Amino acid sequence: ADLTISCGAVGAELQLCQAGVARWEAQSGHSVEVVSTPNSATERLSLYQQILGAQSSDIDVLQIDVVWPGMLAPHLVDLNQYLPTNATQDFFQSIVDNNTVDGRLVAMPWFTDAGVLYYRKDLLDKYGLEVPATWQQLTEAARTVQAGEREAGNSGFWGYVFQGRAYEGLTVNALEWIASYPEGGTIVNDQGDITIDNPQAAQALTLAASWINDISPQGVLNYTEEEARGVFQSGNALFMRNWPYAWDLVQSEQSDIRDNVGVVALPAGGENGQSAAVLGGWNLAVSRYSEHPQLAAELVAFLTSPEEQKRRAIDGSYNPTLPALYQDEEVLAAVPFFGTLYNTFTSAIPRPSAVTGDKYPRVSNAFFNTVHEVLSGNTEAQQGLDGLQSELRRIKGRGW
Amino acid sequence: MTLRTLKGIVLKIGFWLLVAVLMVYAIFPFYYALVTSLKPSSELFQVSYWVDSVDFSNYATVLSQPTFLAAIRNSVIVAVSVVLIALLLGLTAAWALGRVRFRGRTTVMMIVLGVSMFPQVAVLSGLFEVIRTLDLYNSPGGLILSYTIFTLPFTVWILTTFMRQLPDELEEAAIVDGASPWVTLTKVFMPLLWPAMATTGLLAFIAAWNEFLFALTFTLTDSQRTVPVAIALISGGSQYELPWGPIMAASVIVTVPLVVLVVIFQRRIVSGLTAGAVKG
Amino acid sequence: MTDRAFLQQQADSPRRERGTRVRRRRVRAAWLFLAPMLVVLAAVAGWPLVRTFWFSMTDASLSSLEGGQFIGLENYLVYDNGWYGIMADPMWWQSVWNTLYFTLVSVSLEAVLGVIVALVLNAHFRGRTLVRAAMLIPWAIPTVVSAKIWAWMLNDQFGIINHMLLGLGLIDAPLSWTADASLSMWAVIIVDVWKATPFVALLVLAALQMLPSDCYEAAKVDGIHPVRVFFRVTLPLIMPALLVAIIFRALDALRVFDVIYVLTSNAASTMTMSIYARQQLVEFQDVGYGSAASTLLFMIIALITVVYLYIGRRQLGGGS
Amino acid sequence: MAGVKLERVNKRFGSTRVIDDVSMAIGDGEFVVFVGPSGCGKSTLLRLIAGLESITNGDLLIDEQRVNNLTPQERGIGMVFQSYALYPHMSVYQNIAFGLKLAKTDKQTVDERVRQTARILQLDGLLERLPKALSGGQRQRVAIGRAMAREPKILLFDEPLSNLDAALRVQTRNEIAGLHKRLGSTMIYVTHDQVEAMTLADRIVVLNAGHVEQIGTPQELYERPASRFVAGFIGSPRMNFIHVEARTGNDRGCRINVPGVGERDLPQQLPADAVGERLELGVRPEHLHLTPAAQGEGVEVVNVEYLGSEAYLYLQMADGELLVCRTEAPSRFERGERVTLDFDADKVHLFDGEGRALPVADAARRSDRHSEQAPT
Amino acid sequence: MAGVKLERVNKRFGSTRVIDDVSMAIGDGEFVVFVGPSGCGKSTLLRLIAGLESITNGDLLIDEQRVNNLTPQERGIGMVFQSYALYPHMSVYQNIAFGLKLAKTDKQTVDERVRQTARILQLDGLLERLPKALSGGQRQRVAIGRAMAREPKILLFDEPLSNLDAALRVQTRNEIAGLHKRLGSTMIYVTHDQVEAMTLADRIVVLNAGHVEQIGTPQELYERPASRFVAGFIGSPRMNFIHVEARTGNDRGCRINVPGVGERDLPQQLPADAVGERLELGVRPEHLHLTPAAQGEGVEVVNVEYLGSEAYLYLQMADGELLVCRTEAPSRFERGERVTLDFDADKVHLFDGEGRALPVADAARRSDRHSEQAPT
Ligand SMILES: Nc1ncnc2c1ncn2[C@@H]1O[C@H](COP(=O)(O)OP(=O)(O)OP(=O)(O)O)[C@@H](O)[C@H]1O
Ligand SMILES: Nc1ncnc2c1ncn2[C@@H]1O[C@H](COP(=O)(O)OP(=O)(O)OP(=O)(O)O)[C@@H](O)[C@H]1O
Ligand SMILES: [Mg+2]
Ligand SMILES: [Mg+2]
Repeated sequence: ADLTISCGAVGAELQLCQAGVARWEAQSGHSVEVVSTPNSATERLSLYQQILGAQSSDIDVLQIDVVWPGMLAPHLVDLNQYLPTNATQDFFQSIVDNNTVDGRLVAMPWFTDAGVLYYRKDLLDKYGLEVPATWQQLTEAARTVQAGEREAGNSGFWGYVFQGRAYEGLTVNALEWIASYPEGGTIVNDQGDITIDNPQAAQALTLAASWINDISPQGVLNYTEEEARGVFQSGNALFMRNWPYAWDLVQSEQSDIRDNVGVVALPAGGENGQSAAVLGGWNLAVSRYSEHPQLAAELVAFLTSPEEQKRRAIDGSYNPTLPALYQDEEVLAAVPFFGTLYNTFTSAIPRPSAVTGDKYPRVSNAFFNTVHEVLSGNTEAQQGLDGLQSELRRIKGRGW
Repeated sequence: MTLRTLKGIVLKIGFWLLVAVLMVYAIFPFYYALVTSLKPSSELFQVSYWVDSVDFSNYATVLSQPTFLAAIRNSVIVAVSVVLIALLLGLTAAWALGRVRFRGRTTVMMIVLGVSMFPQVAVLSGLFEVIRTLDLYNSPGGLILSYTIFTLPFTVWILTTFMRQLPDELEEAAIVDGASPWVTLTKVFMPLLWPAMATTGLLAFIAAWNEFLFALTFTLTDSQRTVPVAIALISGGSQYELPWGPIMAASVIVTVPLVVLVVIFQRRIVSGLTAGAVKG
Repeated sequence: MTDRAFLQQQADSPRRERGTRVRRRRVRAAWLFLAPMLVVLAAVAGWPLVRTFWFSMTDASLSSLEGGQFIGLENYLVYDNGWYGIMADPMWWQSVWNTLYFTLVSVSLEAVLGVIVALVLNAHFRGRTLVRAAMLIPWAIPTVVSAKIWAWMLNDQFGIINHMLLGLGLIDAPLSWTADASLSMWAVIIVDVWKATPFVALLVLAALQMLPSDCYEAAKVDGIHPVRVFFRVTLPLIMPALLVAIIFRALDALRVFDVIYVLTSNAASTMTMSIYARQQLVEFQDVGYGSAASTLLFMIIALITVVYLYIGRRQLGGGS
Repeated sequence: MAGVKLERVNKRFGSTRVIDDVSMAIGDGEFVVFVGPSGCGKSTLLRLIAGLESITNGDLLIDEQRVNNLTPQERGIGMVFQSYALYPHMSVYQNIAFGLKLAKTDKQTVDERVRQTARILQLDGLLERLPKALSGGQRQRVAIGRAMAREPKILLFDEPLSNLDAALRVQTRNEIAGLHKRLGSTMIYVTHDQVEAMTLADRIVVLNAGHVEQIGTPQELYERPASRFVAGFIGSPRMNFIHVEARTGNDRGCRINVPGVGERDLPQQLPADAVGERLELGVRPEHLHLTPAAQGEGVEVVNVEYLGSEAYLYLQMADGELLVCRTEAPSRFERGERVTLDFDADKVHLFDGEGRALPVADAARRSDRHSEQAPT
Repeated sequence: MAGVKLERVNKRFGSTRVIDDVSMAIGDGEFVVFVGPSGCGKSTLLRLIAGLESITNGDLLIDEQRVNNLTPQERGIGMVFQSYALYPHMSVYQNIAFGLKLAKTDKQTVDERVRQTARILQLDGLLERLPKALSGGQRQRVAIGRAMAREPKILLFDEPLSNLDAALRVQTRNEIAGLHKRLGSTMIYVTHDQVEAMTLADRIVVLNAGHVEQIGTPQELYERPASRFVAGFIGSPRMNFIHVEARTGNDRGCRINVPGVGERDLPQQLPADAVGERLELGVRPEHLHLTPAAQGEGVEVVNVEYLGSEAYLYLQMADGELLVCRTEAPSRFERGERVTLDFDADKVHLFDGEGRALPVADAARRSDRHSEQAPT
């Protein structure tokens, strides 16, 4: 193969990537090998770090998370050198900025992501409930429906599933809870101060902890996206927090709940709160150790082109990084909520990766471990946050 | 009399019950993996204790993945090479340690023993560097080299014990016949050590076949991965299911050869371990 | 050896020689034969260990190994308006505790079960070969695979273990074995015990087979109760083998990585020293810090080994 | 009180019959030795008596009581094993005390018994040692002590001396003989060493392929072997066998032709219809008489072995067989000399085609008739 | 051509001196046997000659050439090991050929040499067999064949028969004796079995704790042991030793007092100043004469061992010592009888306080004087 690309490991994501790559192969006449990487982002990052640390030319094009450009920049080429000067002009500027490190464009936005709430239309209708606007409402509704469904014989039915394993996904989930409260809390603010020990956070975590074994199975503490989707898609959950990619899957022909699913913005933290979605999304970068950087850049350009993004939006409900596509009829037909949730996507809150830099993985790790402890019921929220505060101080040391 | 026979019967029943419990305990997980792997995806989430209808689709899924086949190939290459290298180096070292008295022998033995208790993580970064320097990163060569860290010590240890058990007179006879150490080792000892080498080789094979941490750390691309990593990283084979079926199928596929080997060699393994561990 | 050297040798020491030529040649051959092994071990173990020690005193990171600055023992412990370093990291102490707990519990269970299994396998009964082979199966299954299988069996929603327990009425709601912090350690222990018991059993079986059979006949002639014979004769005699098995297993358990990595990943409740070190090293790219953790792990294992061997020998020596 | 009686005892392992219809009666206080070639079933027979193997068929009686189904302990048996079977991790004291079940109730009695046993066996100073710190002979004594401590009615020994070196063997042999005299208990002793058998036994049981060849006192076996097997087995150097032809024969004696010696009259009864048959003449090395022969006559001395007190001469017969002759040392003959040989007619044995000894006609020879013939 | 000479050879392992100033000369074609108790250094001495151990001090000469620094192969040595040490995975042919092949002999010569060796040892039909398919005696012969094949100047044997059973031992012993006669090569043979030593050796070297006690023909050693150690070591049953007191003594003989027997004149020279010293009298069991004694007189017969051709009587002396007396069988005496004992004055030995034999005054006894005394 002339090039090697690593793109998602999750089933549909991988297939979409393969399809796109295949099209480029047909068009350009080059061959590309698609390698699969671990499901979990944490794992994937460490793999990349090893690859790049080894200065290995094994992977030319990498799919990198929005939080990684800062960390990986030294190992990535400046795409400006290989792409036309106006290459980035149609993209969300915020993401382009995110991907520009010291003036070098290290990655092209590929798809953006923000957490959304999936719900079962049929069941809410059945029990005459509204789509919840706050976490509290969600809790109530989940409780009601869960009790009802269990009564009706589905003893494995749960109210809410999310990503609760101690990994990056939990950081995202928890940040969404915390940020949704009025004056939304943060872990580390833009100035680099450690701010996690705030009342919103405690409130949010206390509520989340109450879900376990109430409306969420205890196993959720070991769930990633796919496990959550497994439960939801097999008809065993009322609500699910997930990324937009799941839309296409739950709406697929084999899905038990096809056409019974709705998607809304995540609930807000209380009456005065606001819905908060954490910015996710992935970008395509070219390794500095690639033997064919020009060719690789061309592949990146192709994959991030409007046609390709549109196709991915329609086939896989991946959020385009081109504002224009959010008005595209065909896209909206396939994924109606792209229109309704446009604000959610544009105003998604970033994780504190920029300010914490190299130490972000530790910060995230400390954070999700604490949250996990709280969710497991091993510590009270406040107590956990106290601990986290000092833990983060320890990590911060003499500075980020 | 009757009391005695009654007691005998009760004892016998108790014994067979114990055997049954142990058997179930030992093989049920593997059996369950087999059962799971033979279920069509639609039945995956219904717990059942046996297969009603055999369905090979999971196997088809796994075996049709080129990455999995590559992983199997890599595992075979790595494991076989590791065995050969460990046996070759182990045999020569075992001769030196087992049959020659020289100053520093105990020290070497202690070093070998010490190496065998290295935590893998403790050498991870240094080894990473060595492998990078040797340009073996993300290639079977890197794994082969790194696996010697745990296969070599016990190979040396076990073979040394076996080597010691060979009668001194045999070697002296060879000396009187004018044989050099190398001739003695290859022409006289090696043919006699085949059983020990088979045991040690098998143990090394299993260790190399099963190794995970180095394989995860020192390989990156699917084409270079070994089976344990491939299995650990298997994710949705197709879009709409949790990949338990394929994972179980893959597990069964990689386990069966080992189980067969172990069953064939079980007696040898016992004696090999006896020699290596208990007397050593 | 050349003739010159030979003559020289003769001239040097006509009356007192340090060895015949045969002997000297053998010693030379011995070192020659050892050389390849020593070179390889130096490459894969010696050098890396030295590097790890070195890294542990730098702030090297994974993506720039050489860029690390020497910072002394700061990775271990440093005071800078508060204590920093591994020794000050509660997670480290948690992982030390987890590791010791895991080791103690799993190895004890393995020892007891291993002896029972070995006794059964040592008995004469029809189908013994079959049972023996069956008992070896868990041992042959790759750790990662067995962890996967167990993860599936322990799955909270679809796992057969919960199904069985529910069926037997032992629990009323499915347990989430791998997620519940209070259960996940036990889940890991269950898997490890399942996997490693055959190894202990094998070693003990080997020892049992070497026991002098006529001691048992002597006991039979003396009419001694089998239970008494087990505790007074068998157990003391297999003790050395059992101790060896236990130390082997303990060393493995102290280093445990893959079972936990697959089963519960980085969860704090099952974080062991190896997991901790790897997390620092690989996931946080902090080679310096991770190396310091690895170094501590190595020293703890070495210490425990030495203490164990010392106590073991003392006990054996005292008993004899 | 502790006689042992075997009545048509059989033992099969699978389909192989290892013990074949063995009957015998062992008196109280008797010292009986089982001898026979390796694999003939000595150990098996002993283990049947001990109760370590089950009897396939037949009865075993101890003190007139059928004990087939009793455990070794219930039979009142003590046993000393070839490898001693000492518990390696127990001290001498513990080894001896272990079998004493009294432990729970009465420590003092155990202690007394152990010390008394140790005194008898002169182990007093060694009680705290582990077996590995003992010499072969001392281990041997501990093994005996352990067997004795429970005061069994019958003591069994399975080749107890075969692990000892020659000098120690002689010494320990004497100790066992002394012990038997002092204790007076019934002892059954297995060995394949005929010197041990001859010197220790009141009576010897010669086993061959699972059946009893002959039972008798050492002297009976040596002087009146019932079969060629026993004759060849007992005595060292071994009895010489020469193929001879019967010339005449009746119930008062016979005449045979010995190649290279000539015709001789022997006191053995020979049925008239057996005349002309090939028989075997058995002559012990000390009963061959040699006289110098002229060159070309007689047989050649092919080897002379000097042993200090005596010498063995090896004679090459015409048919290639070697005969051994025991003479005083140094020998009157040298290698290569030729000699004529002869023998005492009343000291030789005749065996028929099936290897059975032909009975001696008159009662001229010694007349004790206690020897028991095996049922076969 | 292949004489072996040891000149003040010493061997130390660490600080233990295992071989202590041993000197001897072995003639070409001689059959020399090393005997001695276990651990006395027999094997070590043999291995020094073979070149398997290094000589700490002293010279080893083969054919007048110093060979201390040569390999076994260069010394022209063949060796037969106690356990034969056959290569188990090689056929008999390969076993014999191995050394030849290593010496780069051409194939045809190897083949010829192997077949010739096999013929001499009657191994022709067995060449393709593996050692495990051979009987003990055959293995023994293969081991000899292997040692012979390279036509070594000297053949060494380290207890080659000790793994064989009694009957085979006698047979193989005869074969080795025959082989030596046919080959005529120098042979050095280690054993701890004195029967082997006596029957095989031209000369015997008796070793004790690393030094040579005596070198001589079997008859010399038996009849004129140079020391109490040799006297006790050679002969079975062992020589009896009785403490006696010298009454008078000069260079023509002496008079001693034997407790329980009385005063006797002996031909041993005794320095006058040694009169009154405690000496030891050595009498072989066959030189003791017994006559019935009245009750309360003489000594008691405490045990009679019947061995068929002869019997051993054990006599309890006043000082508690046991004497053994060899008599014809069955013995004239029984256990418990009392006997008076006497001995032939010209067959006994006298040893001084250090265990050295006192020389016999006149040349009345046999007069071969080749016996070499150890330097000690
Ligand atoms: N458990 C067994 N199963 C089958 N055959 C056996 C068993 N034990 C002994 N035998 C056979 O029974 C025969 C007699 O064995 P036994 O041990 O009694 O011989 P032995 O006379 O004691 O021989 P040795 O002098 O060698 O000790 C042998 O042929 C042996 O192979
Ligand atoms: N390699 C060695 N290191 C230390 N001591 C040794 C070594 N080999 C032999 N010895 C000692 O040297 C002495 C003589 O040993 P050697 O083997 O020559 O005795 P041996 O006369 O052959 O005895 P045996 O009749 O038992 O074979 C013994 O005390 C032995 O312990
Ligand atoms: Mg036996
Ligand atoms: Mg020796």
